[in-house]
Amino acid sequence: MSPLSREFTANPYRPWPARITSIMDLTENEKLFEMRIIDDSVREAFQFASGQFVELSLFGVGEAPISISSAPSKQGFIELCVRNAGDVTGALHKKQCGDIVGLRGPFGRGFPFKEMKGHDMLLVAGGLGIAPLKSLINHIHDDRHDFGKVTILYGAKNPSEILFRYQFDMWKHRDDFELILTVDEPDDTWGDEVGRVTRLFDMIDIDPTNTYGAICGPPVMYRFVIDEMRKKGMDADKIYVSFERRMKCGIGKCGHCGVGHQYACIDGPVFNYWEAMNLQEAI
Amino acid sequence: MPPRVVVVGLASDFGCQVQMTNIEDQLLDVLGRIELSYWQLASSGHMPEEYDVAIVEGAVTTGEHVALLERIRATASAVIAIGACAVTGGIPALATSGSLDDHYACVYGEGDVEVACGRIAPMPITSVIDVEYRVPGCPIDMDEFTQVLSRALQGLSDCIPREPMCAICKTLENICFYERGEVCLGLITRTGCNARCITLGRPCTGCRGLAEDANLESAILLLAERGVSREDLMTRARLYNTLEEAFTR
Amino acid sequence: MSTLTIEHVARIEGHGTITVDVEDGRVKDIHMDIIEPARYFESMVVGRRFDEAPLITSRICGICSPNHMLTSIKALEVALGVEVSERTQIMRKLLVYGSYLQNHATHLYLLAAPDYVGLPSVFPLAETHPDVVERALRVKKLGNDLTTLIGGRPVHPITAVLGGFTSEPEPGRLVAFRDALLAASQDAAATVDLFGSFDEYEFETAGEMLALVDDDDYAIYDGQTGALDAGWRRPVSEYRSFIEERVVGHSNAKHSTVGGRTFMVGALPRINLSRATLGATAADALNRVGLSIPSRNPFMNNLCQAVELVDAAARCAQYIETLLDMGGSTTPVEFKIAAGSGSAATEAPRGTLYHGYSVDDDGIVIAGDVITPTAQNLANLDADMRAFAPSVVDLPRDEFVIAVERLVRAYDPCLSCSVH
Amino acid sequence: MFFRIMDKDRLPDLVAGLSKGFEVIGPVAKGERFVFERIETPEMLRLDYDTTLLPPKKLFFPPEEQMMRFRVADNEVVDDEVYAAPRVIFGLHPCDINALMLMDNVFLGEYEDPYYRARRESTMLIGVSCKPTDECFCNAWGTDEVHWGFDVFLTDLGDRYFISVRSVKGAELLDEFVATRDADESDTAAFQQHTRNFKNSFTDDLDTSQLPLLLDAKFDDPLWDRLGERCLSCGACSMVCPTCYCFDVTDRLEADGKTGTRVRTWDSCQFTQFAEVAHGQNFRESRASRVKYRYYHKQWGYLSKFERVLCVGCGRCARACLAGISPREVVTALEMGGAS
Ligand SMILES: Cc1cc2nc3c(=O)[nH]c(=O)nc-3n(C[C@H](O)[C@H](O)[C@H](O)COP(=O)(O)OP(=O)(O)OC[C@H]3O[C@@H](n4cnc5c(N)ncnc54)[C@H](O)[C@@H]3O)c2cc1C
Ligand code: SF4
Ligand code: SF4
Ligand code: SF4
Repeated sequence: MSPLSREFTANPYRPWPARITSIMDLTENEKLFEMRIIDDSVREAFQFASGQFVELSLFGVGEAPISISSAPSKQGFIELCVRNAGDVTGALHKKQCGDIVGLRGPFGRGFPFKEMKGHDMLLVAGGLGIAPLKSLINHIHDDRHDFGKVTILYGAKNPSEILFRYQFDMWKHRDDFELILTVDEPDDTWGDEVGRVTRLFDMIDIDPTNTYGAICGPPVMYRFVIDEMRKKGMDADKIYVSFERRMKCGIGKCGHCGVGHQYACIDGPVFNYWEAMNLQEAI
Repeated sequence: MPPRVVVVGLASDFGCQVQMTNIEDQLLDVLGRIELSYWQLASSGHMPEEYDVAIVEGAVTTGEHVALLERIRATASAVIAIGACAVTGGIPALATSGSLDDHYACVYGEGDVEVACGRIAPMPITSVIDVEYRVPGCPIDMDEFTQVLSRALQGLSDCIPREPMCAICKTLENICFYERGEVCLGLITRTGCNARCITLGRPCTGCRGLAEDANLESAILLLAERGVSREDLMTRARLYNTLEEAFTR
Repeated sequence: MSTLTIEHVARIEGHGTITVDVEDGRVKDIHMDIIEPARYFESMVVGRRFDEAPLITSRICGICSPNHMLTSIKALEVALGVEVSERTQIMRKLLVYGSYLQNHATHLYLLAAPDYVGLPSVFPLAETHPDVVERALRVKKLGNDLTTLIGGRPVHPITAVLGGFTSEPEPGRLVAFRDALLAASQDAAATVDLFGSFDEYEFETAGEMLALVDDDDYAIYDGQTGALDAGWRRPVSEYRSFIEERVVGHSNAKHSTVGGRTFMVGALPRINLSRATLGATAADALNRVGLSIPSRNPFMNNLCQAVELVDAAARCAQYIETLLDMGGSTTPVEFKIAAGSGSAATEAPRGTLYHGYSVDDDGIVIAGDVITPTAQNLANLDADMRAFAPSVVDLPRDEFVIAVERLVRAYDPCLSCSVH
Repeated sequence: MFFRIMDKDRLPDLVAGLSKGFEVIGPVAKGERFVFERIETPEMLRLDYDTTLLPPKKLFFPPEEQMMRFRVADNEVVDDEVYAAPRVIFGLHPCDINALMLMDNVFLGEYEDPYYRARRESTMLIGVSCKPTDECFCNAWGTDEVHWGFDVFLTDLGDRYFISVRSVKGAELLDEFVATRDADESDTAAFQQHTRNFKNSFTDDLDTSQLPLLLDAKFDDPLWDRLGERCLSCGACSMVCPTCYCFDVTDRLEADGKTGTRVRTWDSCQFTQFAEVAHGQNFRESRASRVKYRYYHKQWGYLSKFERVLCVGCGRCARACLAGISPREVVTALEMGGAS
């Protein structure tokens, strides 16, 4: 959990100004924003774990919770991969390099990186779910020697919705990552797999006793992916899932993000699957 | 370039346009953000060929209105329907209960009176064209209107509330009319007016229309328990909402 | 012969088109068509509960909604035999004056004034004469605030019901408003001076003039109908027998006559008939601008509205004073629902407004009737246009149009009201 | 804690005295009901009230509150100060004091809420004993008693008040504004008797054992569908509840579009939008799931964190609900075997 809110601001609702330092168009609807918190001491104190999120604030429009896409090892800048889904995200998409936005955070519980170290990893992303997972993937990449086998399964509806393709295309040729991409609706250029991510489980070989799983994607995807992981013999308490819920504060007060008896903002968004099994309406 | 705005009135009492002029404190500020290209009530001149936002008041009661709306829809990038007339049909739509000819005869007498201006059964503009924003109410609430206009200028989504009135009524610490043995339509009416009438001692008459979240079936049952028949409730609810299907069943 | 059409006359409430036929530089015909579609109000109240009728008929007009509401309530009170307290009556007068302040300020500054300075609307004035625009907005706001104070909101007041009011303002708010009214008297006086300084056309209407009259009060909420030329006074309950209404083919607004003559209602007829009951400040203002009463010049309706602003400010302050001192209650009185008929009139800002209803034993309305000020004025306005146009026909076209429109606007017509 | 005795006819002295240094808020009559409002004169204070329309939470966490003012151009906060006047709330019932302590867990726990905190810190609480009404069931949660969380508590012993003094400030105020004496043995005996009588005056005893477990076990019970059919989704229950704290946050621009305020308003889990996310997906689409969630969260979600249920049995929701849904009914139905 972040020490920021206490040390650096008496008001955890008050966003910090941050400057957009670069914008990259990923798809028609998604852009990758790199941002830098303007205040030096706040920026330095802004330490986060993969899977945590920030509240992005555009005054006059509102706030939206967004996962941090960059790895904690990247210092001084954070990256947000944002889909234009409504008011705040739409207004962010209209911003330009150099514009100032507001950020609060980091909030929530991320992936247990320390605990995962020394193990194999199976990361499964669907659609925009790659945003928080990318932070974890990059973090693993930066600490590659601490991990065993790393397998990444990533599915999207169609090729144009595959995010970070430039990076994955590079990685496909590396032998320290097993990366499989799939789409539901391929086009002529598509040379990878076709079908749901769950189909890819037949193609991979993992050591279930030594593998940690991480899943992030649209709500419908979880049950099926977890089933496959369980079929492979993975333990429920080694699987981590990240949930998206409506949020208005990010700090366990507004009540919107209730999942079962927990709050996605402070008890999650990353939950251990064994815990999540006991959360009503979670999966 | 500031957004070009036109204000158009169809069949109505102009009450919502008057209400728009009633934001004196803010009027000049708002005008600073827009280019007011046309407002028949306030200015000479003709409706321009091009504009960005159209604020439309009133119900549709003639073929000319339909044609005008279609033109507006083709031109404006955002249309704001203001007032019960435009959003639900409001009071003008009361004329849709019974035949239009009978209404006409009642007012203008039998015999072959020339029908001026042509006529069709009154309906809200939302039954003729799609609109981006709706500000319901008879008349519109000025605060809500300024917020919606502001959202339209910013290109944000419609923020029309979906819940019934009771929550805000509770926060205002009104004593519920049902505790006083009176019928209040707040429990099925779209919130957003700050429960204005109720707070001033008058039960809600439903001018903002049926709330999406409302549980009409339950309301009918529990009013029946209190001695208010389904038909009575429906008749009351139709005052501003004759065209609301849920109230005609 | 050439025909000139002035479509959608601007800066009036509602939609109207003026057609002028000119032959050899002479005006052959001129008339205004009300292109408001029919609205069926008198029919729509039929079948509704009596207490919904004021809600419905007040939607005839968004500017004088307090007047429609109160006239409707009064008519139903007559039908059901309801007597209201004196306190309620004073509150109601305040509500009427709220619409006077609001209407007159809007009409004078936003709608009429641009003509005198040659502008299309009031908005450019905000740059050249910010003080004038601010004054206009102040007076208008004062009216809105008064209607809101008493009625709960500026348009379609909430609190006025049969028998009384559902809620009353806190005394503290009344005191504050009285002070605001006193402060506003300067604005009102300045309005009179401004409109007194404008050059007006010399023109006289041939029509009769009607208004409510009362020996001891400037009659706006109560009184009898008085006729200026004919010199009679009649109870308003007889309005159907002295006002003849007829359907005219080209328009959904009916035309009215009294004793076979067209007639005018509004601020000018009111001051002509009730000059003696004007308050001291208003009488002073009238003298200051040297308007000789009675006046038959309809253009002077503007100036008379300005004088009424002065009167309203002073009178309302007095009413509030009375309310603060008098005690009594405005809680709606109890009454029995029984079959009956009743009618009533008040002076709306634009002239006398009549409502009449019949209800059955269950309190369901079985008939409704409304005559609005503009409906009464229309025939006279047509006649005035015919008489006035020839005198300005030699002007350049644009100026001719403005001159004719000025006459129309002087009547402060509400076309959507006239069709109801 | 120490105890004092004050004669009842001294009450106006105390109220008048407090008014010199504080804004005094207490229960006043509104029609047939009561509301917490500013006490202008001691007679306004109605310590014989049953319950208020809104709970005192409105004084710490108002229905609508400005969080900050902002400037759009550079996305900057212009002002986020909270001004909280020194206040005394006079006449809180034990349930409402308990409720505030439950709110404290949320607002003063991790990520302290500065707005709530400022008001809480500048407010003194004076409690007063009560009588059970038909709707209350505080005895079921043990919230009929309160031992801390107030500055001063007055127990009505007929002609006098038995005063429990909890804080130094409370003691100082008493000393400053009103004549009191030490409680003697007969006072203490009378106090004990009062407490026994009070406990005995509850006729209904709600069985709340196993509640969290039952909520999970009966998560799919038809009971919830039946309640869902009745629920009006009006949110009245959440508004009047002293322990419901959910809120919504919106930005409102000034007319000039240059500055604005970020505002928070009370929200309710009974509204459809509450759990809706992008692309129209809604985690609690049905009325039944929303009614259920309110109970699930109160009786289990909150408990899992703070070891208390998020209800003090004040009965306000039962009274406010036109459909007659009440915790008493829901809990009983769960204990008795759900819908069957
Ligand atoms: C922990 C977390 C991490 C997220 N990470 C990312 C990310 O990395 N990239 C990304 O693009 N999106 C992410 N989202 C989703 C993102 O927050 C929503 O798309 C965004 O809030 C929509 O806000 P808006 O103002 O643009 O849309 P709005 O105009 O507010 O709403 C559009 C729709 O979204 C719904 N909505 C409102 N608030 C939320 C909310 N908090 N969450 C979801 N839906 C909401 C509305 O009900 C409406 O249906 C994340 C959400 C959560 C909870
Ligand atoms: S008075 Fe009307 S709006 Fe208020 S709680 Fe009762 S039913 Fe709902
Ligand atoms: S309370 Fe009801 S009738 Fe009154 S303004 Fe609101 S929606 Fe309209
Ligand atoms: S849930 Fe109901 S009884 Fe419990 S504290 Fe809230 S309002 Fe009171």
